[in-house]
Amino acid sequence: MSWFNIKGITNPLTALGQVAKKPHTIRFPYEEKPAAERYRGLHYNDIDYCIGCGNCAEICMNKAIDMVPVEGIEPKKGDSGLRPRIDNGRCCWCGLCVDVCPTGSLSLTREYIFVSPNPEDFLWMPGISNPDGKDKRSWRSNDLNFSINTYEREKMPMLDPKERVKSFAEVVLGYEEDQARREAQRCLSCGLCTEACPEHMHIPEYINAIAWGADDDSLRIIYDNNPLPETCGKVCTRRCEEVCALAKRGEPVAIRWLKRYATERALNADEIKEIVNPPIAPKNGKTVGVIGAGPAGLTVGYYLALRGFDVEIYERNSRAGGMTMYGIPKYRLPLESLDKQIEYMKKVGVKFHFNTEVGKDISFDEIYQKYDAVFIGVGLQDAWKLGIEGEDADGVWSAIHFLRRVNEGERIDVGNRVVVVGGGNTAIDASRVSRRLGAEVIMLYRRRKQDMPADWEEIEDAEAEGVQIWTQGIPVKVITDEQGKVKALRYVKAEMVPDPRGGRPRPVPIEGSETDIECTTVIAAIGQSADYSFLPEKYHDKVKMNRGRIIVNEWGQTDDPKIFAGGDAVNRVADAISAIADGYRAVKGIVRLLLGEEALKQK
Amino acid sequence: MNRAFNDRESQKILDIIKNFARKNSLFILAYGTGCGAIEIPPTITSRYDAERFGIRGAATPRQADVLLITGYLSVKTLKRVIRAYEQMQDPKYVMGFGSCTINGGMYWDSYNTIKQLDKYIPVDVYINGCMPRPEAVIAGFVKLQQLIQQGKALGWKHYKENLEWYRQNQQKVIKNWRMPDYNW
Amino acid sequence: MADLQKENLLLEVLKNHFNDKIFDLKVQRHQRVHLRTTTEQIEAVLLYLKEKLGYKHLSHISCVDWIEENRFELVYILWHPEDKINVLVKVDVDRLNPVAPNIDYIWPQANTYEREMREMFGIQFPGLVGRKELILEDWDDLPPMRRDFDTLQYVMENFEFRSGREDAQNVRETIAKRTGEEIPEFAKKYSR
Amino acid sequence: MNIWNLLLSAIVTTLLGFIIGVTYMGIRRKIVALAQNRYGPPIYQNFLDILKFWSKESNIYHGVMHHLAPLWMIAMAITILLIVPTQYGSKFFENLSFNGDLILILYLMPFGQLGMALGVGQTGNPNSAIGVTRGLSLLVGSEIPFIMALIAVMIQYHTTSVTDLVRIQQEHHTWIMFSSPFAFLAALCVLPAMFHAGPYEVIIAPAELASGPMSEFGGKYLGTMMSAGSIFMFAKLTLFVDVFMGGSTNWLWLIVKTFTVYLFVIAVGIIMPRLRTEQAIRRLWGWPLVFAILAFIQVALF
Amino acid sequence: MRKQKTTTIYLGPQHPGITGNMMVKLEVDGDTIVKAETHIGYLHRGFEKLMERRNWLQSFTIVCRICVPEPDPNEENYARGVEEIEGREVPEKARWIRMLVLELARIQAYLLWYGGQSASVGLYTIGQWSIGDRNYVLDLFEELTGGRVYHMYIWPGGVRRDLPKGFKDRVYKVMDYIEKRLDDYDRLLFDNAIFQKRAQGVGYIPPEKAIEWGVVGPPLRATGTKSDVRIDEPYEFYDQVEFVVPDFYKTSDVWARALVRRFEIRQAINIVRQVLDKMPEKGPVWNKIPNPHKWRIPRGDAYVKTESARGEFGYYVVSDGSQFPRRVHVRGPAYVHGITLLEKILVGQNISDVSMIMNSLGTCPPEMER
Repeated sequence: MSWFNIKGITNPLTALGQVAKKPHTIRFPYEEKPAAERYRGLHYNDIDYCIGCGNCAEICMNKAIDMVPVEGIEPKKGDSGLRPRIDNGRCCWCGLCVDVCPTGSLSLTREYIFVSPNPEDFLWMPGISNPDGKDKRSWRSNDLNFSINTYEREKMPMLDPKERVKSFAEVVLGYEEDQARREAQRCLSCGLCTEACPEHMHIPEYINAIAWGADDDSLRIIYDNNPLPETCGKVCTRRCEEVCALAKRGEPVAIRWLKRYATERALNADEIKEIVNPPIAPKNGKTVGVIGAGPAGLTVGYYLALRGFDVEIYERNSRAGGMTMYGIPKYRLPLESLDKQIEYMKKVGVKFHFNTEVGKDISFDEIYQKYDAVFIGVGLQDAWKLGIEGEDADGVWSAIHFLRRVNEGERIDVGNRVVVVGGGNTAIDASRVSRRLGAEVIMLYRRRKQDMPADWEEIEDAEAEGVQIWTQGIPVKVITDEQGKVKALRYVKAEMVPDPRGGRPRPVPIEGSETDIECTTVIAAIGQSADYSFLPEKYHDKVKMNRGRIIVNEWGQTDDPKIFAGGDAVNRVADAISAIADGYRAVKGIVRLLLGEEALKQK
Repeated sequence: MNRAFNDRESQKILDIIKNFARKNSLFILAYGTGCGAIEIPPTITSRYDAERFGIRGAATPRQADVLLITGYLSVKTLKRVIRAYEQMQDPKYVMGFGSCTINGGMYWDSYNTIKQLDKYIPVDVYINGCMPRPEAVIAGFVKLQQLIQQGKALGWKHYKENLEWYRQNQQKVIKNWRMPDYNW
Repeated sequence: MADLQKENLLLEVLKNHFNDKIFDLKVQRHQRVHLRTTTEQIEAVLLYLKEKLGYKHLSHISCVDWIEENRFELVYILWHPEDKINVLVKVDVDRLNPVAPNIDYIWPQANTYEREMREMFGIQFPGLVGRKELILEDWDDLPPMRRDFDTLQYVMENFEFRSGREDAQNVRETIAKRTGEEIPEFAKKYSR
Repeated sequence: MNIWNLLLSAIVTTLLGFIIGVTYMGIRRKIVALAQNRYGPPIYQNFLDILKFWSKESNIYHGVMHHLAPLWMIAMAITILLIVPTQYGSKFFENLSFNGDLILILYLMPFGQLGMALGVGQTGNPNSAIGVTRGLSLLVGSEIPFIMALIAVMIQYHTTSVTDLVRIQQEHHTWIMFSSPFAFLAALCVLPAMFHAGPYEVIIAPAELASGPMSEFGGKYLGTMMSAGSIFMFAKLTLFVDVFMGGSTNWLWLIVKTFTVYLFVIAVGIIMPRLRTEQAIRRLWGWPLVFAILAFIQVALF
Repeated sequence: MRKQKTTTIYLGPQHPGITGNMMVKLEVDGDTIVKAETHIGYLHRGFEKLMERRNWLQSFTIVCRICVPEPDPNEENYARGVEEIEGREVPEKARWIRMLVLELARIQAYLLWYGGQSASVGLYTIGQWSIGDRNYVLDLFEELTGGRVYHMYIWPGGVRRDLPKGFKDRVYKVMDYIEKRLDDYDRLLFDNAIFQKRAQGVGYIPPEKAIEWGVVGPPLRATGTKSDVRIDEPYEFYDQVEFVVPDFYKTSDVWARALVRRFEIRQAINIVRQVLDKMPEKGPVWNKIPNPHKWRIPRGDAYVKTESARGEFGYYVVSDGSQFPRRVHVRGPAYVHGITLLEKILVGQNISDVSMIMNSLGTCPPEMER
């Protein structure tokens, strides 16, 4: 009976004791308790770090984030120029946008108070609306373990370095299916890569197709604007991967390997034809002549053939492929692979004239008269000279000639010690080929290792194969023995001097540091130049040159409207994908010229 | 003497007094319309103690001054909210909590919640957050107090003047409109 | 984890009692048993489980819309308080003529579940009492939980979003436009 | 004493009653807040509340009785305050005290509730109706012990005038709470019920009835009711002090005494949850009634 | 005066005594309820529909909103459902952290309940204390998860972030503080004669019917049944911590349910301490998922359940093999408690006790209608 429950009355009385206590109230707004270090408040975006990839907008299930252009931020390669704008009338502060941000520029702050009578105020440009938010960043993705993105690339199976040097077998083995799926899943599909790609391939699309298991679709998308995907899949310089959003803080998506994976699904030309099955327009009666069966020429040939043109390609050598055939070692791009692609082109209707050198076997004039348009894709056939004493000695090679000879199947005796001068991809190729020929190889490069223009992957592979890289050495003299054979290479050590104009540091020889390297062969891989001797004099005022390159307009057209040009002979990048891009540009130019603007629009 | 106490002047002084009382005595209607209601108890209890500002709960719309729309409003609740709002006595204020009242928030694609609160009832202050934490709620109240002091929290007048427009919007989503007239 | 003795025993008992009236019996894992039956048999199965085997607690009745297979799948989840096993009894209901037996005389709380399914999926339970409107009010569209009801489309038709966000751009399209890249139609489904 | 003087003193008393009553309520909120580990509103908060309600621009009314209920309440409150002598020996604050006023007060006290009941009847809000029913039940519950205690005191001192009671206490330098402890205890026990505070707040019981009878009252009506409540509260406190604690001869002393009594109400309010109606009545008719009967026995014996 | 006709009273949706935005339609005879009907749907947002449109990762942000007072069991359930279908492993430390979060969530939910339950009988002081003190737990959450109420912390594969530095000490400190405060609450609430009087014998659930009626959680334990998902089907590491499930309060009324909760909040504090002691210092806390836009879960279904402060929280998760959930169906304890059970046990009760009974059952409208 609670009437006698004395405890029931007295115990509650103790509550009155609280009156004497100091209240634990936080007297906001007069006194503030800072939010926790992880508090998920308003957004902040480090505008300079942001690359506008739009992943935040994509992950947001509330569609709270818009990508909008911002004044003062110019789009460039690897930066879409757009920046996220948050609609705080949608946001739920889950922080997924932060966790998915590949650069880590987006974060949440400890600020959270935002009160306004006007609902329109709640559109908010993080980083621009709150430039002071940088010090208040709280929820960040600086620990990659907690980022939703996978930053590690799927490991590419390769031959063991010890095995590699024994033969010209292909080093890279290609992804297995599950590997490719996993790697393709990593892609965030932002499309920044497409801008860096000279050819603007549809990269996110074909990678997504792989991720979804639609390999055929993937190949079809790839063939949409690249007729040599397998070549690119193996040897592309992949500037796309440099700007990959994931590359900011991790390893980029292996775009090249994925393309390679997709192309390898088709085992031969028939299968490619079956899968890609491009619509071939009926013949339109126009004819186009192409000089040089390099990537640029092949591109022109393929896409014009698809559009109903009669295309004939003139090639000096016995095989198509140009530099990809003769300049790239077979352990990177096997012969069969190239043959498969050329075979497919023939099936589509491209005609080849091999062993037909323009200017010798057939004159340029004849071609010019015969065809409605001419495309010059001759590339760079001559090598730059070292310009040092004794370079005409026996055993001094230029890299492209060396590689060409090797690729033609010749087994060249390089002796037991080879010095390769240069730091580009060609130098690496020459070094690795020399290794395969059984020599000890030293690469001599003027600058530091981080300045080398070659791919870091290639450098690593070369080193794994036992190529020694000597840096900051400038060759000064080739020392020959009595028979005129190379005995040694003399070089000076160089120190790096910062360029006062802000360019990259220049190597300056150190007085008296001459050293000799004993060697049996010296290979110079320092650059190439073109040979335009086939072009008669009368065209020279129409086909203008600038430092060895043909000048063309935005359609790949020279001043003679009938003559188009592309490839290494035109661009200074000198890689396969740029050549393809030039070719594709010229295709459009030729279509425009011969069929008119209208035809350009209907694909 | 007459001049000093002309109507306008005395009205002004009266307004200042009135607004001072109004801003310092905000009774909130105890209606938890959505998620944000869970942060109301912390706001009005000991740790944040909104009663310092004269904010306290009122049990019925007749006694309340502020209607808190604490987040999303389902269409079914909207009907009740409109009734509650219209029962409240002028001047009355509405605070929209969080994203959902501004532009749909998390439930932007839900078939059962409204997306823009100010299409259906006038809103005086929006508070950012999903849900706004007690500090933010208090900041919202402080802002509301400022607006009242300046005589700018006039949503209730706007509502009366544009009743037609509001009715139209309300009736668009509330399909079965069985409601008493305004101020019943 | 633990051995599945009790679970297997249950399957044994059920198999013996119902023979081929139940099928797809499966021990998913420790404490989870799945089985499937037909709408004709469901009451008998549930009653047997409840009265004879002691599955006294009805945890849940769920419904899954398999629109591609033209069926609703009702899932009755029962719990045995002593044996500590969840049995998931599944029944397929024709999607075009969705009728399932009312079981609220077995468990009173089934009433709410069934009313919700009636409202959200349009499944009829003959003999079910209670207000037609449990959750929604004045709903005149398709039952909203059906797969063919598109909530976003409904929202677009009935509500408006705040303006001012029309200038949003798609990163992929912006870049493509700038570079002059033409994404072929068949590839667009792989764009994001 | 002329009529003007009377009128002036009535106005002053009402004003003082209002100010003190409202301040007490503010202090109550402050103390409750402190017990709840917080700062609470400023002490003048209730003035602002009332002022705000008075400044409301729309006032819904449901009929004449609804309109009259708050007026009824405030009239009743002021009347009681004017009858209860606030200052002993002061000519000015003598007010309307007369012989037999105690009985009149006892009659007047339920009037507020009755007026409310009539007003609420017109609002049609079931919560209000239930609240008023409860209020009347509770009134019956609390009035019986309280009236019994007062009657015991009246019998003991052979007077029906509050002024007389105060005079007796002042002259004998004793308080009735000591001379008639059982009556005091009985009255003390029902005191929270008379203030609708502590465990006896079934009438407004927010968790049950929204705010009970006031559910449909807003704006100026509510402001009036709050003012009436404050005045009434002060009147009741003064009555209690006058009857049991010897009244007072100056305002300060009155404030000290009334506030002490009020503190008791506050303290009980902090620690006690709400009783159900029937529990409340059973409780009010339990010990308080026993005390009241004991008070009668005491009167009979001495 | 007894009326012959019954009066209809609508408690809610706008009513201070109702636990959230719902309505109970009561038919009363005097003060006695003769019929009760629960109306819900005021908070229906169509979560389950929305999840069909969100991929497996995006859905995790929305599930916590299903139950506002106690979001974490939802996150836990969803994460565990996805993990079970996919067969994804969760790192050990993550599982301990999840337990920590769940128990802290239980503590804050019970503190909120203290407030609700005592406010329902008019004892506002307790509510002011306990909801104020609850903020200290929420501060811990804020520090650990970045959110005060909606944590969005437990996600498929583990948890989102590791413990901050010095976090364990602060948890210990808060636990000590709350434990001390619980004694204050006890003296004011549980020792209180009037509260005892109000609570005892009110809202009786017949124990023999309880399981059949679908009662779970504290109300079921208050009937004397030993039932708790944490021991019936131990998830995470609940089989490695010691705690007592109270089955010794057998009166099955509001009072017994209050006692069960009083007992359990202390148990929860105890579990938190054990978890902190047993949690490994180092280790991964997340098993990374693939790119969420391309993350597909194999076809399958799973029924997972968690013991929330209000009872068994079940999720029936179905995947059709795509990157979107086919169906995530929520079985909240309040779904049964707040509708069929409430309608049953309110009959014959006093109208004053409705709010008290609702609080003691833990009705939570957002979870009923989702």
